[in-house]
Order: sequence, then structure tokens, then C-alpha cells
Amino acid sequence: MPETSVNILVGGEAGQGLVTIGEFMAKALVRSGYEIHVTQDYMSRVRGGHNTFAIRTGPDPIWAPVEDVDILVALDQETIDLHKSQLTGQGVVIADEAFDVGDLPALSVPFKELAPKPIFRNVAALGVLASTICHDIEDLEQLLTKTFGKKGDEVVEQNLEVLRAAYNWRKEQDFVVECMPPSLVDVGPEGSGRLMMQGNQAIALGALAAGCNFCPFYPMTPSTSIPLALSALGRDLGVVVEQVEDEISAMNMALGASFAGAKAMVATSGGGFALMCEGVSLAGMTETPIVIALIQRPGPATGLPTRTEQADLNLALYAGHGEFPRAILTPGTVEECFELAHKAFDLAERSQSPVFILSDQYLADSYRSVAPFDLNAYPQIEGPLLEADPYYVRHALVPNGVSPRVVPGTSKALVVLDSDEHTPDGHITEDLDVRIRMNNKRLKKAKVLARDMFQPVRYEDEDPERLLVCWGTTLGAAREAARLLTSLGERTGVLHFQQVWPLVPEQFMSALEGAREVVFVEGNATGQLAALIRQQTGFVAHKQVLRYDGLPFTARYIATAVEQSE
Amino acid sequence: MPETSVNILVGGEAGQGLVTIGEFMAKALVRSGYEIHVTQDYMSRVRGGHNTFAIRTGPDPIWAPVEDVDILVALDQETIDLHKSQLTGQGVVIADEAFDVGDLPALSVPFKELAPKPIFRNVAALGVLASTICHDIEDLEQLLTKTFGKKGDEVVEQNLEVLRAAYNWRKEQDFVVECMPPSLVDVGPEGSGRLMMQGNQAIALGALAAGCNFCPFYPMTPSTSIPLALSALGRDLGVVVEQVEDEISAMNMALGASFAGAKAMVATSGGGFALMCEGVSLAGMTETPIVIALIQRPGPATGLPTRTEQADLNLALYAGHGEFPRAILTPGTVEECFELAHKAFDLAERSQSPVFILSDQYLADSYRSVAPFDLNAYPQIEGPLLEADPYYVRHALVPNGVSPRVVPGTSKALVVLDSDEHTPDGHITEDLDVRIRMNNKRLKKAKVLARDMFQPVRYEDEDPERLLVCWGTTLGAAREAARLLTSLGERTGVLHFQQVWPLVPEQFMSALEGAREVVFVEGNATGQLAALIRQQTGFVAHKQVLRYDGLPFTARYIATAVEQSE
Amino acid sequence: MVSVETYGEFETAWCPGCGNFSINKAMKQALAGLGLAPSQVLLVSGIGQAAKAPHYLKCNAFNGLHGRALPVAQGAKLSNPGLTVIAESGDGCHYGEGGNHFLAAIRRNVNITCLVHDNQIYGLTKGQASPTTLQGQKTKAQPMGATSEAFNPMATAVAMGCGFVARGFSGDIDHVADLLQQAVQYEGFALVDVFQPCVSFNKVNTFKWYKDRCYKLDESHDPADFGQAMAKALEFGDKIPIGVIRRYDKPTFEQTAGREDAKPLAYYTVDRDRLASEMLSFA
Amino acid sequence: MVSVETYGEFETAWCPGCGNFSINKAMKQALAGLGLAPSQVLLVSGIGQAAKAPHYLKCNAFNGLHGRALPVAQGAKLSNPGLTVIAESGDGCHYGEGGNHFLAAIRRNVNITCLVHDNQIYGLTKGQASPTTLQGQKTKAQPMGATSEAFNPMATAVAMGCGFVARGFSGDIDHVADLLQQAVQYEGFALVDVFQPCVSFNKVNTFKWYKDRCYKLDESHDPADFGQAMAKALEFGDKIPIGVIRRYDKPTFEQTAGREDAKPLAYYTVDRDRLASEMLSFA
Ligand SMILES: Cc1ncc(C[n+]2csc(CCOP(=O)(O)OP(=O)(O)O)c2C)c(N)n1
Ligand SMILES: Cc1ncc(C[n+]2csc(CCOP(=O)(O)OP(=O)(O)O)c2C)c(N)n1
Ligand code: SF4
Ligand code: SF4
Ligand SMILES: [Mg+2]
Ligand SMILES: [Mg+2]
Repeated sequence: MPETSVNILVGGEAGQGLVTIGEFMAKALVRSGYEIHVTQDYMSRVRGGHNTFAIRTGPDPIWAPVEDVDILVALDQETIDLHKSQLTGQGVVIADEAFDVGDLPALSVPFKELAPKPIFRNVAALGVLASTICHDIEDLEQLLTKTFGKKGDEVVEQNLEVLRAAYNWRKEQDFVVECMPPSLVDVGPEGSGRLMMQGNQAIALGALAAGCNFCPFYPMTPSTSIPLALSALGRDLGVVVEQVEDEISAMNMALGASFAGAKAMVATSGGGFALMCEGVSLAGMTETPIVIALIQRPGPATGLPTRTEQADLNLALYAGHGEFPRAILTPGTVEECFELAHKAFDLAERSQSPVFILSDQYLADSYRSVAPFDLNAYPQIEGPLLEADPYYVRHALVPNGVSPRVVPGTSKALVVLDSDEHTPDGHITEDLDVRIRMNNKRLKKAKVLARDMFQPVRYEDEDPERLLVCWGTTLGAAREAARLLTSLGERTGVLHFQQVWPLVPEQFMSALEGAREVVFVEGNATGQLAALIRQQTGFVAHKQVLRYDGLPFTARYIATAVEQSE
Repeated sequence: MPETSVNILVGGEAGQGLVTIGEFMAKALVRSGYEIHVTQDYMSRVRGGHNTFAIRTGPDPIWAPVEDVDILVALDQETIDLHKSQLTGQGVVIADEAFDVGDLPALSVPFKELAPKPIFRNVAALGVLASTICHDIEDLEQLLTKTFGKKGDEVVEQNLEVLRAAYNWRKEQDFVVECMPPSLVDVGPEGSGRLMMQGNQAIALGALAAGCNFCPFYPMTPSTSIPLALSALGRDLGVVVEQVEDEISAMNMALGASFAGAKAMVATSGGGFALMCEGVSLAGMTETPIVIALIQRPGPATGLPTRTEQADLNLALYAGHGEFPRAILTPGTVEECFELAHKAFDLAERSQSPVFILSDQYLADSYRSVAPFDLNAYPQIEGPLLEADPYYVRHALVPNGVSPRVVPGTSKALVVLDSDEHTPDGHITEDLDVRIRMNNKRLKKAKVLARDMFQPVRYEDEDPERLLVCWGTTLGAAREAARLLTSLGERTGVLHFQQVWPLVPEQFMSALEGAREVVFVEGNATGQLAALIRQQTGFVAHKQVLRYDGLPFTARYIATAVEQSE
Repeated sequence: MVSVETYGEFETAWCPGCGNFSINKAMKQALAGLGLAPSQVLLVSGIGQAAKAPHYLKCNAFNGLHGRALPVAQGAKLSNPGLTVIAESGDGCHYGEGGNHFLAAIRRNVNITCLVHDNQIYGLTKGQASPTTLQGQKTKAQPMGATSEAFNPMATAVAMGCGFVARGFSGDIDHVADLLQQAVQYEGFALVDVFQPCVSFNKVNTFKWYKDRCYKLDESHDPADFGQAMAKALEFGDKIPIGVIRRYDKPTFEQTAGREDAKPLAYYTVDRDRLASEMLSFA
Repeated sequence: MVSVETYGEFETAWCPGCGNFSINKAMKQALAGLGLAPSQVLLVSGIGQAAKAPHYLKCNAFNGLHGRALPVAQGAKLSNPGLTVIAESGDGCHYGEGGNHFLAAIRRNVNITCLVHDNQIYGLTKGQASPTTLQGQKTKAQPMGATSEAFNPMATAVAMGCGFVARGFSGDIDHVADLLQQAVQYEGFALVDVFQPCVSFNKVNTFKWYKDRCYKLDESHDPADFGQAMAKALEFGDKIPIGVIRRYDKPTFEQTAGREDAKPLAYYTVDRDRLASEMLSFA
């Protein structure tokens, strides 16, 4: 939990440009060396409604959203009405002078005067906001100049003028400002050198670092930003990103590509993934590597398309008919998104199996400040073999089950895959002894996956009385909650699973058994990891904190739930 | 385990008419009051290959297939070569005189003489077979007459002639026959009055008894016989059975029909069901009753399309993204197929949830002799309401979560369903408090399902040292195995789950804890029920007997595996 | 008596200026014109901006999964032939994810209407190419331009023998309402594709773009003639015809399957005696 | 040198007399004629009797899921533009379960061949109606006759602007081989639908039925002309044309996407420096 942080909430209707304000401000903060943690809460519509973009920022690392708001940038009256109760004692509202702010401490901004046209209002709001947190205006000027540069000098000038006017307007107000404490990072003339990156962008980058070069997709919130980032970053690298007719096609096309030597990935969410289930089974049967980024949102069915949840662990675990191994990676931070995406390709290739990256809307859309990744530390993953003799058989029965994989068309070898049960050469068979051998061969690869997995990691108190167990994106809130609970009297630690399958009990049983009270914290209604751990180890959670209203966890939510159930 | 039984194996290529021989013989036996147990083993092709039709028969109930063959009707040489090792001491081969039977006891039949045209060969084989087991020829004459009647008198006469010639030819042979012991059932002039029925046919009949009237389907072995039986039996009743473009359509069309007041069902197998997963979630979200007959075959992917397996329990349990209740019924006999299919509609309607009938190829294709069902004892299931006032809301928040369900178009009420999260009136919402309430409402219905479920049933030894735990179609083999194992020294009982979800531990924990050795017997490679029971109760199986070569369990297979792992 | 008001007024989640508003109006006008009470109407949709339409009209509604409106609509119609069933959704929903159902529904010819809000873009997911997006058009997800050729639903439907194929433009509400009425009255599967400007994401096919190009088919066009229909179905450039492109009669699924006057399956009861006698076929 | 023998001889699981044997022969003839070594060829199929074909020919093969041959084929082709990729499957597979992929593949125009064994029935699952089964035809699953109108793949493909649309009959092996060669050589998505009598389940569309009706298109037919092509595509009665119904040139997906001469993705290595500089766009 950061010592000092400021929570800025920008709220308004879709289409009012609140994301622009938020992204500019966040980027400026990152360039100035601040840590940020952005939580985006938006409705499934293009205009209207009520959306928020929350930037929690400060000099120390920030792991999770909070309820309290220090600065409320309200682009509409509804934002004031909905969020005023979250304002802290030192809080302030930034809003148009026409809005009713009641007796809240407020900067009532004459936007009409400051912005010649409505389209400039968000830049004006940005100016007021930046000025309120004492952010250096030059930094923003640079950013705006860079961003609007391609639209021509005139546009740049107009924006800068509005920015300055708004910035200065705030300075002239009779209003005491608590400036942000200085950032802890050395900031050169080019800025801090840190990156502002969302979870999904980091997944795309990690995939590219691994050598990902093929991603057919069908758009589905909150996964679409992965193919879009792959396309933006990878176009000049020769990466193929193509929108296709449906998710079934995406999965099968990816498998065809993987077979032919591409490093393929699909990205989707609940309903789209449900359509891929048959293809997951095909990957299992044909032993074709495939990375599946499954970015969760609340279900069932269409559910809440733009909100967050962690309710598809079971689905990822059992998707596809029949039995075959798989791995499920569950990143907790933007850095882990990168690292696990990279690892996913490694595991997929080394086990010739489907590997999942299971994230969710909260982390997918959450911007953080991260150090640039040392790409050389993350090598391109070795791909299949390019050469083999003409007597090559694809599914040779080797001790660990992982047969040498050769690509068709790059040698004289013929490569044959079949969705039916097959002999080692890939041809269809109904020999039931062969069936047993091939099924065993495939299942054996689970060991390859288990040998090389991410251990659950302990955070905060190393010898706690109370242990918060979580997976994936809940990490940050759990860490903050642990600190909060510890400060409230009981030593609390965190056990975070960044991989939920396969599970190796020796890696975590002592942690579970060492604490007096073990609390599972999961973003679903049924406690899916808790059930899985009981199934695998017999360990029964002492308590569960579950959330399924579409919002991400916060420290307060967890701490309150833990205490209430005391 | 029956005191006396004869195991007849008819083998040959697809297209040689072995099913015709088998079905005639089996039907004749049923009409004469014998018990039968048919196991069909066939390849995924239309002609050629090697298929078998095994009839185990006798006066006592028969529960499972056996390896030993008493009468081997070989329509090709391969059948002799493949199955001669299964012949018992008293066994006999019935084969064309041209085939090489080595020194096996054999009836080498001059088929060329007995059958004027090759097309009559199977009737000739039938004649020899019937005569070999001393089956009354008149019974067969009646059957043939009835069956071929619609093809005209000449066809009937020709067939009868061949039948008689073959029957009499056998009588003239110098061959000692062990006739079947007499059946225990009173047989009148119309026969025993018992029915010869397969698992899938019984599912169709049970569904019809419940009021099922809508089944859109896409063909997939081994499920297709369900819609075909629904269509054959239900056409004149007004039942709509329609082949559609794919499984996604089948599922969604069924949900549209259910919404509009039909009692709808889909039937499919692994890969087809994988495509329905999104629709299962839609049923969960919209609270639309749907019965899903999932008839398993070995996977992954296309796998072994015509063989048997029990590997899709996890898939049925977790199919569909998001969280919502469901029930999974797992019949163990043809009678249970009927009963559980009927019950499935009841549960689906009363919980407004998806309900699965999880069977497999073995039981789907297995003919048994059953008493006619007392249809009046199985009432049509109450459907949705037809009347409501104009202020009706579909998802009213009622204590048990099951809101009164009204059909659109039969009253002034408007009925609205949404795959998005919705308010009680069915309209889309992004109110997160409503989300929690609606999610809780849906999940609450699990209690309705748990309150009214099939308890696991104990068979054989009631206070055993060893307990065989099984689900679904493994029941028969487990019972025979229990008797076998008891006779070998250790008192062995069976606990059979005819419903695997929801689970109510109080119903079975004492059985599990009461035995010294608890052995889970499952037709899969990973022990899915064992894992589920551990997850739900903490109970760990002492031993597992797993089979996944595509064939059904036998008593010997189970007993051997249990003893070997001693 | 039903009137446009019978169908209510609702707040929508659509962008100001979106063509969807006009289609919503046209739908009310059409239903009112047909004298249908809300309880006699079932609107089935998938997912997308267009697919929200059933929420903005008093009626029975099934807002199902993306791409799956047509199967649901057919299932409901076959279960209750008395309902007026309209499958209303976007171009992405009906022609993209739902393409296979579109093909099958034309061939099956159940007596329903398929209304497509054709904005030539994926609206709800913020601006990716849809099947009807013109090849080369740049979008957020296709910064180099859409790679595939645009789907021509009119030509495909005509080629497949669809009995009623019409096109409208949301800019002419009365005309769309008229097309919808004809479609509902037509006995069989009726396709109505309505151009609908998406002000947020389609900067090419704007209101003006359509306005400048769309012209109404007049009596000189004979929709019963395959050749004429195909020619009009293929016309998509400086001039784009709107109106009934193809129309001819043929047996519906209900007629072929003898279910035309079937009573709703909700009233079905099992004939136990009959079922008992069917059961004896296993004896 | 490759010859027909290069492609081997295999035992099949097909019924004696099935049209599949002739298509298998024609395929070998075509590939040999094109001088392609087995390792240069990838046959992708779905599930069905036809879909077993890749097992009966020496080649690279991906026998995938029912209905999903086309996505796999396109994925493989885009990953290795040097491979000759043919998606070979049944009418049920390509037009039924796979209908949406069929539509999309035509529009995407990747340079592959789509070969359909069109026996107008579901063979492997024992005789249910397929999309091309004629309306009213009685089958095991449709004892009252198939309820839907038959799908006309030729007319649909022509209407959708498919660049190469051909039809053959397994009774004329040389002709089918010629069509396949032309299809493979055509730059873009090429559809070859081959009538293939199913002796086990289709008692209507027998060898004789096809033999009596099929006639070869001659030079008088101009496949570049839409109108002529459409007319021939619609001809399905006492006379049924076989040959190249439609053919014209247009840019392939590979051309549009600038991937025509792309080296196989199997040879791809990440340009780390470039990626590092792309990464800085987040700074
Ligand atoms: C299975 C599935 N895939 C993807 C999505 C995401 N999705 C929702 S709407 C939509 C496209 C909508 O486009 P269109 O049908 O044209 O409707 P519009 O919004 O343009 O009216 C997509 C891809 C989904 N909900 N479900
Ligand atoms: C998802 C799925 N649904 C259904 C099936 C069952 N199935 C296998 S082949 C087939 C139809 C085959 O017909 P067609 O493609 O025409 O091939 P043919 O056997 O006639 O050559 C079906 C329905 C399957 N394997 N997978
Ligand atoms: S995004 Fe486009 S289609 Fe959707 S409401 Fe806005 S303008 Fe209409
Ligand atoms: S069932 Fe028909 S298509 Fe299949 S192999 Fe036999 S004849 Fe050929
Ligand atoms: Mg659209
Ligand atoms: Mg076929």
C-alpha cells in the first residue's frame, strides 16, 4: 500500500472524451516518474451512460484501486451525484460552473470561456486537473504537441492555448492545493523512460517477444485490445493479425497456422471462448501448440460485457471434450502479463498443448507504469523443427510424450494430423491398443507442464496468522488488504497463484497449513480456486471473500469482508 | 450375475447384415421371455472393417457384457481369427464352410446352398443360430413375416424358406446342442409382452412421456438415434424433430422453442456439445429450461466416434462461461434412461435450468429386454404458465429463485429475456446491485435441484468390505464384478450415482466411510467422479479402475484390475 | 386499437443521430399499421447496438447471443405459429457470426422476418469491419483497410432463392415501415436489410452517402423476375436501389411440414394412449 | 519426377462403388500433372467419408474437425504461402456445419482450393439429408422428405463474386483432374464441387442419375461473363452443366495484404531491435 497516493476520478458520459483526459494525465504522470494505477469502468454503449477513468498515482508503487476519491473531474452532473460520497476530506471537485456541486469543495470551471469549442473541453479539464496536482505544464505541452502533431500545427496551437488558459485559470483561483510529493525516479529531458501500459498491451508485447506471429480474431470486449496491439506493434515485423468470421474460425485457423509453423495465439472472452471449446479439444488431440488469451468478463451469456470477473477458471480447466493436458497462467500485474505471455508460448511449444492466459477486464484495461522490458532477457521461443527425413512420424512414442514436431512443407517429411484417434504417423486408426498408448502419451505431457511452472508466490507477512489466497488480477488488492489487516492487528500475508494449472501441492501446502486462517479471495460467486485446491489437496478454505458485481477488488472490500465474517 | 447365460457374438464387415441377424435373434429372445444384453461394437465406416453384435441372453437378468463367447457367428474369416480365443469350452463357431475354422468346434454352413442369393445369407445364419440355441422356429417365422410384410408376400416367402432350410440343416448335423434353459416369463400367443429397447430409445420414450415436443438436432454418433426415435414415435403426436445446420443452431433453436412454450431437448456428443457451450450459458442466464442428452464417445476431438467412454463429466459440469446451476443425470440401465429422461424435464422446468442426461455409446446402442413402462405412472411434466397480467415480469425475485415462467403470445403479458444481465423484467441493465441480486437468484436455484435428486443407490453386499463406486452406464459391470469379487473372498458392494450433480454428501458419505476399500470405477483416464467427490467432500478414493480404450467395462475387467492393484 | 404509441417510448443507449432511431420508429409504424398488439409480437435479437432494439419497443423479446437470433426466432415461431416473429439484429450479427444460420434460414423458409440494421460496421465493439464493410475501408481494427470483399446479402439471398428480399434506408422511415409490413405479411422467410448510418464509427457510409445513392425501385421493377432481381441486387455503387428486390411465392416450412395451423406447443399434452401404442412397436 | 504412383495406393474405408475412389484418382492425376511432390501439398479436411481422403494419398494432411477444413486451410496457407493447400471435404462438412467459413473464405480470397465431394447426403453418419439433398427427398432421418430447399453452391458462389467456380462428376475422372489443376493454378479461392454418388445412402442421385444429366460446358460458355455464369450455376434439372462455370481474376488476399511472397512463418525470427523501438511507443 503506497504511503502517499492521490486518486483522481474522471467521470462522464461515453463520448465526452474522459478517456482522453485520463490517458493524457496518466501518461504525463508516468513520464514524470510517478507510479500510476488506472481503473476503467465503462458501460456497454458508445455514447451516454456513465463511465469513469480512475488514476491512482503517487511516488510509490500502487497495486489496486481504492474507493476514496481525492479529485473528482466531473464532465457531467451525474458524476457529481454518483461519486460525491467517495470524496475524501481533502477532496475537490472539478466541474463546469453550470453544475450543482452543493457545498462540496469545488473548482467551478468556466469551460465555455476557457474552451472556444466544446471539443476542447477535455483539454481544458486536463489543464485544470494538471494544475490542481501541480503537474508541470511543459510536460503536458510536450505530450499534446507530440500527440496532435500529425493533425497539423494549428490544431496543436489551439490545444496548447486551451491547456494553458485552463492551467492558469486554476492558479488564479483562491484554492489551496496539496501538491503531489515528488516522484522517486530520475527524470531526464526525455522523461522517466518508463512505459504506460495496459495488461492486454503487455500480453501482446510478451507474445511478440516470444515470436508470436499469427493471431486471427473475432472482436470481443475486453479481449480485442490484444489483437489490436499485436497488429499495431507487429505489423512491420511481419505478424499476421486478421479479423475473421467467428471464434470457431479464429481457433481453427490458428491451429492450421500453428501446424504450418506459425506461433499462433487467439484472444477472446467468455462467450467467444465457449465457441472455441471444440477447437481446444482439437489442439489437445493433434498436439498442436496454441496460446489462448481468455480475458474474463462477468457471465453467464453476454452478462456485463465491459466489467470484470474471475468466473471462467473452471471453463478454462475443462473446456473441450475428452482428456488432455493444458496449462493456465494467471497474471497479477502488467509485468506478469508480459512475462506470462512470453512463457505461454514456451509452454505451448514444449508440451504441444493449449496454454491459457487467464486475465480479466480490470487488468486488461488497467494502465500501469512499468520499466521497459529487457527484451534480450526474453528470447524468442524455439519453434518446431524444419527438417526431417521422409520416414518421419509426427506422434512418435517418446518417453515424455512430447514427439519431435516438424513443419509441413519445409522438408521432404510428410506431416499428418488427425482429429480422430491415430497411429504415431498421424493416420486414423480404430486399433484400441493404439488408442490406449496414444491417450497415455498425450496425458503424460502433463508432467512436462508440471515440471516447469510458476510457483505460487508469497507476499507481505512471511509468517502470517492469516493468509489471503488469490489468483490472477486480485494480487494487488490482496497485497494492500494484507497490509491494512496487519495494521489492524492480525499479521496477514498473501499467497498468489500466477498459475492455477497444473498444481503442484508441495509448492504451497506448507503456506496453507502454516496460517491459522486461510481466506480465499476470488472474483467469482462459487470459489473456483478454493474448490480446485480442495480437489487436488483436500485443503478446505477457512473463509472466502467473493466478489461478482463486475468491479475489481479493493483493499477495503477485502478487509471489510474478512472482518465482517470474523 | 446371471446363473446361466449364453453369449452370442455375431461378427463381420459393415454392410454384411450382422445387425439384422442380431436384432432378429435378440427380438425373438425377448418375445420368448428371455433377458438380453446387447453390446454393439462397430467402426466408423459404412462398409468393411470389423463389427460385432453381441447378445448375452438367458432366463435371468443380465447386466453387462462378458468376454467369453459361447456361439460365434462369423460372417467373415476375420471374425474367427479375432475372436476364437474368446470361445469357451462349450463354444461353437457358425461359419461358412469356406472359412478356415481350424480345429474349433464348428458348424460349417453351406450358405451357398441354403441361400439362393447372397442377400439371404444373414437370414440363413439366423436360422442356423436359432436352431443352435433351440429357439422355436415359429417365433422367428412370425417376426420375419411381420418385418418383411410391407415388402410383399414374395419377399416374405423367400425369407421364410431360407430360414427353414437353414434351421433344419442345423438339426440334421451331428452336433450336440445345449439348449437354453427355459425363460422365466409367461409367454402368451403374442409373446412375452416385453420390449426390446436401447438406451437411446428409452431416453426418447421417457422424454415423450414427459411431454417433450421439440428437438432440433445435428446428426452425431452415438446420439442421433435419440432424435430419430423421437421422430418415429412422436410424429403422429405432433412432436417437432428437425435436422438443422449445426449444433449451435440446435441449441439456440431449442431455447427459442422452450421460451415459446415447447418442451425442448437437444441430443449430441462431445464435439457437438462443445459447440453448444455458449448456448448452455444462455440457458443459465435466461433461466430457460433445456434438456441436453450428451451421449459420450471417446475424445479428444473426433476421437473414436463409434466407441464408448465416460470422459465428459467435467465438461457437462462446467460447460458455459459464468456461473449458474445445472443437474447431471447418469442412467445405468435402459429403465433408468427412461426414468431419468422423464425426470430431466421435470427438473429443467422446476429449476428453469439446463439438465443433462449423460450417457454413452455403450448404453445408447445396447438393447435390453424391459417391461413396458406404465406411462400413467409418469405424468406429463407441468409446463410454463399460459396466463399472466400485463404487468408480469419474467424474473421476479422470489425466495427460492424460481420465478413464475409465462409463455409469450398466450396472454397479454409481455415476456422479455436477455443474455445480458437484466432487471427482473428481463431488460438489460448495468446496475451492479441488481447484478448481485440476479446472480444470487440464479445460483439459489441449485438448492431446488439438490432438494429433489436421485440418491446414489447401493447394490449387492449391503455391508461390504470393498465398495465399487461408479456412475452411469458402468452400473451393470460393477454389479457383476461385485458378485465375482465377493465369490473370490472379499465382500464387495456397489454404490451407483445415477445423478452426479448436484451432490449431497449426506446421501453417500456413510457408504464411502463404511468400507475398508473404496474403488472408483470410471470409463475415463483421469477419474473425474473421484476428483469431484474429493472436491465436494474431501474423500479420497483408495483405488481407481479406469478404462478408456473405447470398450465398456466387464466384470472380469474390473475384478482383474482390483485384484492386480492389491 | 393499436397505434404507434402502443409500442411505447424508451430511453435508448444509442448515439444521438444514429440511424437506429429511425428503424425503431419504422418498426412501430409497421406493427401499428398491421394492427398487432405488443403481446402478439416477438422480437428476437443477437448482440450489438442494433440488437438492443427489442428493449426499445413494447413487445415480447428474446435478446440472445451474438449471431444467434435466427435459430431462436425459428424455434419460437415453430412453437407458436401464431406469433409474429422478427429477428432483428446488426449486419455483424446476422451476416458475420450468424452467417451459417442466415444460409439455413433462407433454405428452411420459416415464416419469419429477418431485419438487418446494416451500418456496414461493428458498432457496439467500437468500429471493426463488418461483413458488409467495403473492401479497403479503413477502420480502427483494419488500419490498412478491410481485406475481404464486402458481403452482398441481397445477391446471396436472391441466388439462394429467398422469396422476399428487400432493402431500405433508415433515412426514409415510411418506406422502411412499408417494407417491414410487406415482409411480415409475406408468407415465408423475408429479408429486410436497412442501411443505417453509424455516426460514431462509419465515416464512409454516412447519411449523406446513402442519401446520395439510394433510389426507390418503381413499378418497372418486377421482383418476380429472377434476372431483374439479381441485377438490382448487384447494383451497389453510385446508385443503390431500395425497395422490394425479389418477391415470389413458394411453400413455407410450416406448409411443407404440415404445421401451418398447429396450435402453440405450450398447449400440447401427451396423448398417453397413443404413446403407449407407439411404445409397443418395441415389442 | 512425380507421377500418379508417387502418391501411393492405400486401403480405404469407403464402400465399393463409391464415387470417392474416382475423386481420389483424379486428385492424384491432378497433382502429378502439376508436378507437385507430396511434401509440397497439404490436404486439409473435416469429418465425413470424403474427409478421410487425405489419408489415402501421400501428402501433408490435417484431418480436422467436422465443418472446419477451410479455416485450418487458410491458416496454414497464410503461414506458408509456398504450400499448395486444398481443403477437401464433404457437402455436409463444407456447406452444412462449415457454411459460415464457406461464405467468409469466398470473400477473403486466400489462394487455396476448396474441393467438395458432393454426394448430396451425409454418408459417414448413415444417410441424413445434407444441404444439397433435394427438397422432399426421403432419407432415414427425413422419412417425410427433406424439408429445406437444396443449397446451390454454384449460384451462391457466383453471386458472392467467387473468382473460380467449377463443377465436376466423379464419373469423369480426367475432367475432374483437369478442373482440380485449373483450380490449383488459379490465383485465389477456387471452388470445385464434384458430384459423387453415394451407393449406400443416396438412392436418388445415383451414378446413372448424374450420368444422364451432366453435360460438359464447351467454348460457347464464357465463365468471365457473370450472366452466363449465373445461368449455368442455376441449371439443375434434366441437364446439369459441369466444367468451369465462373472464372475471372481479382486480387488475392495475399496480394491485398502484401504477403504474396512472404517466407514461411516457420522461418520467422523476432527483430528484437525493432520490437524494442515499437515498445517505446508506450513511453
Ligand atoms: C460470441 C461473441 N463474439 C463476439 C461478441 C462481441 N460483439 C458484440 S456485438 C459485436 C458486433 C456488433 O456488430 P453488429 O452486429 O453489426 O451490430 P451493431 O453494433 O453494428 O449494431 C461483437 C463482435 C459477442 N458478444 N459474442
Ligand atoms: C461437431 C460435429 N458434429 C457432427 C459430427 C458428426 N458427423 C460426422 S461426418 C458428418 C456428416 C458427413 O457428411 P458429409 O460432410 O457430406 O460427408 P460424407 O460422409 O457424405 O462424405 C457428421 C454430421 C461431427 N463429427 N462433429
Ligand atoms: S455506435 Fe453507431 S450504430 Fe451504435 S448507436 Fe452509435 S451511431 Fe448507432
Ligand atoms: S457411405 Fe456413401 S459416400 Fe460413404 S463411402 Fe459409402 S458410398 Fe461412399
Ligand atoms: Mg453493424
Ligand atoms: Mg456428403
